[in-house]
Amino acid sequence: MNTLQNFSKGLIKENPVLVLVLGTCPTLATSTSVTNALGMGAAATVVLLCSNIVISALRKIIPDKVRIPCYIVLIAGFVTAVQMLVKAFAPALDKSLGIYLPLIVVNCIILGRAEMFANKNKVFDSAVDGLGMGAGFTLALVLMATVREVFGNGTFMGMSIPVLSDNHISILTMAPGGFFVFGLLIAAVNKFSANKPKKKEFGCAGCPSAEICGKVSCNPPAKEAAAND
Amino acid sequence: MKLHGIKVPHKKNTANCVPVRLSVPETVRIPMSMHIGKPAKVAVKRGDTVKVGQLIGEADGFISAPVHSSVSGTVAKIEEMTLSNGAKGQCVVIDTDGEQAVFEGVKPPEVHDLDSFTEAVRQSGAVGLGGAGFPTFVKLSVKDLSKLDAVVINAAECEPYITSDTRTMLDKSDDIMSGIEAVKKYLQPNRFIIGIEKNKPGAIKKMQELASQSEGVEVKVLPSSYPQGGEKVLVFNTVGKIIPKGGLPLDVGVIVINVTTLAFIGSYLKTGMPLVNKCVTVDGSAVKEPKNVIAPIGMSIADVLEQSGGTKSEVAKALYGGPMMGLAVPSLDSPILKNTNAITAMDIKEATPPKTTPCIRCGACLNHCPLRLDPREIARAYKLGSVEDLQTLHVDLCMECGCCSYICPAHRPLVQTNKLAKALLRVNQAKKEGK
Amino acid sequence: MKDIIKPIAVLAGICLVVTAVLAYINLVTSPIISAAEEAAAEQAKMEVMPGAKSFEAVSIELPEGVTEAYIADNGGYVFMLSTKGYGGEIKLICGVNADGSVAGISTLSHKETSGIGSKVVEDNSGYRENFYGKTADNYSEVDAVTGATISSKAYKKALDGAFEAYELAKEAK
Amino acid sequence: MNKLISSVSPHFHTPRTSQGIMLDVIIALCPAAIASVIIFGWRSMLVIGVCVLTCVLSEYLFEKLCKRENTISDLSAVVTGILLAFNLPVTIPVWQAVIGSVAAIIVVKQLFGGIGQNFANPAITARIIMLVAFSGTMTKWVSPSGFFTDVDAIASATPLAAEAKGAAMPSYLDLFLGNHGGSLGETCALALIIGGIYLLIKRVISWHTPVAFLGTVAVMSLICGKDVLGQLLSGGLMLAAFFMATDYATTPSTKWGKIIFGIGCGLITILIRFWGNYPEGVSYSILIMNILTPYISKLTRSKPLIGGGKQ
Amino acid sequence: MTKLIIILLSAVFINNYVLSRFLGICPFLGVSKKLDSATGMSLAVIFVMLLSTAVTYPIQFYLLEPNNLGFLQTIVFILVIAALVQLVEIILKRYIPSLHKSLGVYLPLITTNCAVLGVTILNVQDYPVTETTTFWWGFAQSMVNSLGSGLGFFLAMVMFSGVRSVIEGSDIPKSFKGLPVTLVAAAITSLSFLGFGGVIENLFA
Ligand SMILES: Cc1cc2nc3c(=O)[nH]c(=O)nc-3n(C[C@H](O)[C@H](O)[C@H](O)COP(=O)(O)O)c2cc1C
Ligand SMILES: Cc1cc2nc3c(=O)[nH]c(=O)nc-3n(C[C@H](O)[C@H](O)[C@H](O)COP(=O)(O)O)c2cc1C
Ligand SMILES: Cc1cc2nc3c(=O)[nH]c(=O)nc-3n(C[C@H](O)[C@H](O)[C@H](O)COP(=O)(O)O)c2cc1C
Ligand SMILES: Cc1cc2nc3c(=O)[nH]c(=O)nc-3n(C[C@H](O)[C@H](O)[C@H](O)CO)c2cc1C
Ligand code: SF4
Ligand code: SF4
Ligand code: SF4
Ligand code: SF4
Ligand code: FES
Repeated sequence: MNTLQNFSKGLIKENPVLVLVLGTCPTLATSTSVTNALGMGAAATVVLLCSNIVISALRKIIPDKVRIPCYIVLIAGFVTAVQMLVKAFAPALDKSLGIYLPLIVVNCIILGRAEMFANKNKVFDSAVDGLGMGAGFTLALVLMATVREVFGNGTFMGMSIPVLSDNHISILTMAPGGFFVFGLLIAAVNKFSANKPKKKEFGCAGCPSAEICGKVSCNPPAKEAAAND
Repeated sequence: MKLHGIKVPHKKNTANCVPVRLSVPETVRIPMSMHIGKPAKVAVKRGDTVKVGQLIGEADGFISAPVHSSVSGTVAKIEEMTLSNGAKGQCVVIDTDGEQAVFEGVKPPEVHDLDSFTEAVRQSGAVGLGGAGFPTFVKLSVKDLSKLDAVVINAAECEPYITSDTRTMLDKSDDIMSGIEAVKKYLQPNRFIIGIEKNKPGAIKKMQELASQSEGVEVKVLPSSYPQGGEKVLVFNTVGKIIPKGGLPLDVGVIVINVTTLAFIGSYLKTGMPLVNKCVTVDGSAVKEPKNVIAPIGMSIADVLEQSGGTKSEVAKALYGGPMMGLAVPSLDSPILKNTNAITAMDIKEATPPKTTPCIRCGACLNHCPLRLDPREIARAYKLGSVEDLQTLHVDLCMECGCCSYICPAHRPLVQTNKLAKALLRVNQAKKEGK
Repeated sequence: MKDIIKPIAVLAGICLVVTAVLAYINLVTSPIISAAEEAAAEQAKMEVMPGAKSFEAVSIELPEGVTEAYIADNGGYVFMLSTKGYGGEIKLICGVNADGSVAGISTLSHKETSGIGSKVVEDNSGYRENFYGKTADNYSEVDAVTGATISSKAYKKALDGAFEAYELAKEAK
Repeated sequence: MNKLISSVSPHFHTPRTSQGIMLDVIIALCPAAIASVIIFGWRSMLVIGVCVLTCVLSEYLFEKLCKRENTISDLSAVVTGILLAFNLPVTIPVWQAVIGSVAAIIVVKQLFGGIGQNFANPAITARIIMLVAFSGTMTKWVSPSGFFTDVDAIASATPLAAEAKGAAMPSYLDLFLGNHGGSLGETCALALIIGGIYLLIKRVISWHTPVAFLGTVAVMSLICGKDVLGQLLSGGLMLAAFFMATDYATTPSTKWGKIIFGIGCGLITILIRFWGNYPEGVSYSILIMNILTPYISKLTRSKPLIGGGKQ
Repeated sequence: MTKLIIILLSAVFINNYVLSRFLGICPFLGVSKKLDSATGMSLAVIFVMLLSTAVTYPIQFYLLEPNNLGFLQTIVFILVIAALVQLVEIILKRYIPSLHKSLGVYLPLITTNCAVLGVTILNVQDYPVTETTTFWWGFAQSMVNSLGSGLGFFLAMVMFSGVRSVIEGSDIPKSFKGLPVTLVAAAITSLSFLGFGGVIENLFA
């Protein structure tokens, strides 16, 4: 796998949010506006990048037994550092991300990458992986936030959009809207990716009187269901 | 506590038609399997001459029944045919000679105790005439007589169109009486209950007269709601007992016997003539003159229809039995069977099933199932293939009465789904036991 | 023995390093953070009390609905207000001139319905300007926003507290 | 000889169809529709028309898109459209009514598999979505204007909103006849009761849900010392009790299930009416009970009467 | 006392962790398919929430704040939770194996459940010890809030698992099968919770 592929898999094929469905909480909570989404994405990317690099660098040193606690401590360390930096230099962002900033610690994406990638790969590859995954996370967040902010609030990055700002559908920025838009996005991804849900077979095999009906007489629910599919 | 059920159109057009005897057709085809259990073994060969009442199929095993010739003539061939239950089976084809000579061996049986009584019933070829066709002697072979409390005589006849049981009650009450006396003598139940739906006042009157002549016999008038004649429903509505899951009526001390079956036993004890003729109601939208006829077993449906006045329009669907439980026959060549109590011939309009639309969850099915099953959920569980759910939904109890399918405004094929679900459950249980 | 000691040592080492690094970052950022917080608070006060440069807390018995009270170098007062609106707590900051007229109001946080209550509490809705220059005697003349009577009432109730606190603070001076 | 039709028993079927049932509901809704036009003027017709048309069209298009069998002929989308319109103020902008109808049919009904498979009442859910999304227009009421008057008439409050603010409620007669502000189809109790009785007679609905629902509201109002008749006649209670708490797909089917459903709706309605932020709680009560319906159904599933004993 | 009741009920109905605060969505979506696993997970969450609040709250106000170590909050809290979960698992395994059997599988999942870390952080934020509140009052409020949050999680899980049982056998459009339709159902479920606005406060005010 070359570096480019390594990076781009996080964007689309293995998008942590839309395909792997990790880190759902921050995705739903911080995608109310594009600015928040970018902030959250950036914060998580920084943590992901740093933790991937350090964990990869230390992968020979950290004993298997205390692997997870070590990762948690490292990740929590980076999160706290990012938190303090954000507080110091972007206080508004800190306010709007609130509790979700420290919760990056438990974001499954980060621990997941540590377990699945960083502890098996070289530092450079891990860094690229971290960046790719971070970018994928940010991309998903921004996509969701764009829908929610534009239609739910009539603005984009705080700038009001002519017609929409007077006719916005504010439920999209609220909790139900978050679930809904997330569902739509994943459905869209399902639609365009090739993974078709497998069909179940029903039929006359189990039918006690298949002989007489010649397997044509009745249109069992199974057949309809298959036709409906 | 009241059982659910449905109101179906009665259509008892033929209640007042005294059965007419049809003339003997040129050929009859008599299947070896007209009962639940193992098919009979063919006891004649091609070219044999047979007479009315002569044995042509021997009972094979305990749950089986002998088969007798309904005509006199020559055995033309022994062939395979598709039976009403879908399986292939043998049948004896007889070219009739029109003489209807009675077989010499036909004479009243000697009956002096329970064993000889059940043996006589066995020899008679009697099977349940209420529809199921279960060999009657098996039912009467009660191991522990002290457990037997009541014999319930099923005269509900809740299906639309059919009136052959009604005719039995009106025309053959003395046969019924001898049947009752015989069962009383050898099985000694505490009581007899004759269950009749309210919509047959003539039969009720006749049976009440009969009951007043015999001690321990009572008539229970039942509301006319389908499926009053279903065994489980009938036992509940007459003796108030609930047959346990997977159990038999005998588990609650009851034997259920169809009124025509009983009348046949009564007449057999007197004459020794086995089950060779059937009173059959011929009705349905394609039939010109609905009537009751007496036809030899093995006569083809086409012949029966022709001899009983012909059809108004082309027959699009023909049923063994009535429209609620009846089985669609594969062709009009199918013969009259022992347990055929009616032929319903439908024109294309009546025969075309209504369009099936998606379930709207109206709940009509579950609110009308006499057993309070939930066909809607059963269909869902079947679709999901969840054997576990099917078990908790007790689909194996379903008696396929058809109330749910009848009442469903979306016309879902619920009975069929139930059949399939029951089969799935059975296969699964067999697998589990196999392990 | 080694495979017990080593993991513990590594974990402890990592903890130590991480703590040390964080302590250092904390040392660097905490002054910046508190300065930024301070500045933000001052900024908010200055916005509702134009012309003032510094603020000082006043120690008065705070009336209901007033959470903090400050006196400005130009003689005006700034109050932090809290009230219960339609959807929940509304937090306001309000500047009152030395003569008792409203200098400025700003909403710090609210949970009112977007499209109804938001027409009252949001700064860019223009509702707050109706009160500018009004005093305890005539501020109640301002009409409620139709369809959002509850939010409007809550908004005015918060101002009740501000005027009350103003009287108290003036007395205390 | 022609081939015989072979099909599974039973070979008789009830003459009733899903379409017939829906048609009965539409007929039952007609008195209230007429009342709404008399009370609020011609724009009621516009709102009802827009909702019905959008509902039917979105059902048609969605099913086309998913290559499903088309079900618009069962008329359930028409019922949803009328009921949604009945839940909107007459002044609702057309584009908002369109969005609400699309949400009802596509988001709440078709995404979950179409008729009979949705777990939430499409009309109610769409109304709640609109209430949250367009709170401004969804809480703007006008007083009855009569048929020909322009609808920009005098702003008004619903009886319950008036009560919440401590103002007087209209007289019982006005409440009964629907001569007051409110959603299109909810105001005229008389018309709704006529429709409800029609449905009861035609056995489209059973009495359990409406009686349990209305009864609970009455009893709770009595206990809380409120005006019982006023509570019964105002808000969307009648509409909900007869037409929306009885929706087949989203409510329990058994007798006791219906009673529990009705009582639950009544309690939540009272809770929100008397203590909540909203003046009216009927919609939320139905949605919440819809969500609990799978459990109510399971709880009240009747034991097989025969043969349940031994296993 | 009424304050505590309000905190409890608000945490269950108004600020429901899953449906309005977006915490603990992963288990909400992942474990709600079957009622018994939803119940098991929820009980484990309630238990761990209470336990970790009981430990982290004193740590915050007796250890971190007095020593100006507030910046270590995140690290310390997550370590405490991880350690507690381990401990509980060991204890359950040894002493109450039956309970371990039913809850055990969910315990490891909880460490990375943001609802638990979230509740500990929110508790020290929302109910801090100040000049006007004593430690014990703050602690009581925190514990009640944890209980309420856990119960709210439980309620959401149970309600949703019923909804999912309906969805399971339905003909969902192909691209919405699985997670998307589940999310739309979650949207409708969370919509229903909006109706409780004000009820709790007004009822006990
Ligand atoms: C495999 C089998 C065994 C049966 N065994 C007995 C039996 O031992 N005694 C009895 O009285 N009835 C027995 N029956 C008859 C049933 O009780 C019942 O009469 C028959 O299944 C017809 O039911 P139906 O008329 O409700 O369709 C048996 C039926 C079947 C299918
Ligand atoms: C739904 C249903 C309806 C039935 N209706 C009748 C009926 O009307 N008359 C009848 O004799 N048997 C009826 N049966 C058959 C009885 O259950 C039972 O098999 C029969 O009465 C036993 O008597 P037999 O063995 O003599 O036929 C019905 C069965 C079912 C499942
Ligand atoms: C969904 C919804 C949201 C509401 N939001 C607010 C609000 O934010 N502020 C408010 O004062 N009233 C709100 N209300 C209450 C109604 O609009 C209420 O009728 C209004 O406060 C009465 O004011 P009026 O007399 O000016 O019509 C809301 C009502 C609903 C149904
Ligand atoms: C008695 C009855 C009540 C109905 N009530 C509603 C309703 O409240 N809301 C709705 O959208 N559809 C209603 N329908 C129409 C239809 O059943 C509904 O769209 C289903 O939810 C579709 O699955 C009703 C239908 C009937 C027969
Ligand atoms: S068509 Fe139906 S009844 Fe016939 S064999 Fe197939 S499944 Fe069985
Ligand atoms: S149509 Fe009936 S008999 Fe034929 S296979 Fe299907 S269920 Fe069996
Ligand atoms: S009767 Fe038919 S439409 Fe009604 S619930 Fe049963 S299967 Fe569904
Ligand atoms: S066919 Fe089975 S499920 Fe349907 S009504 Fe009869 S017993 Fe009930
Ligand atoms: S991101 Fe919140 S539980 Fe997984």
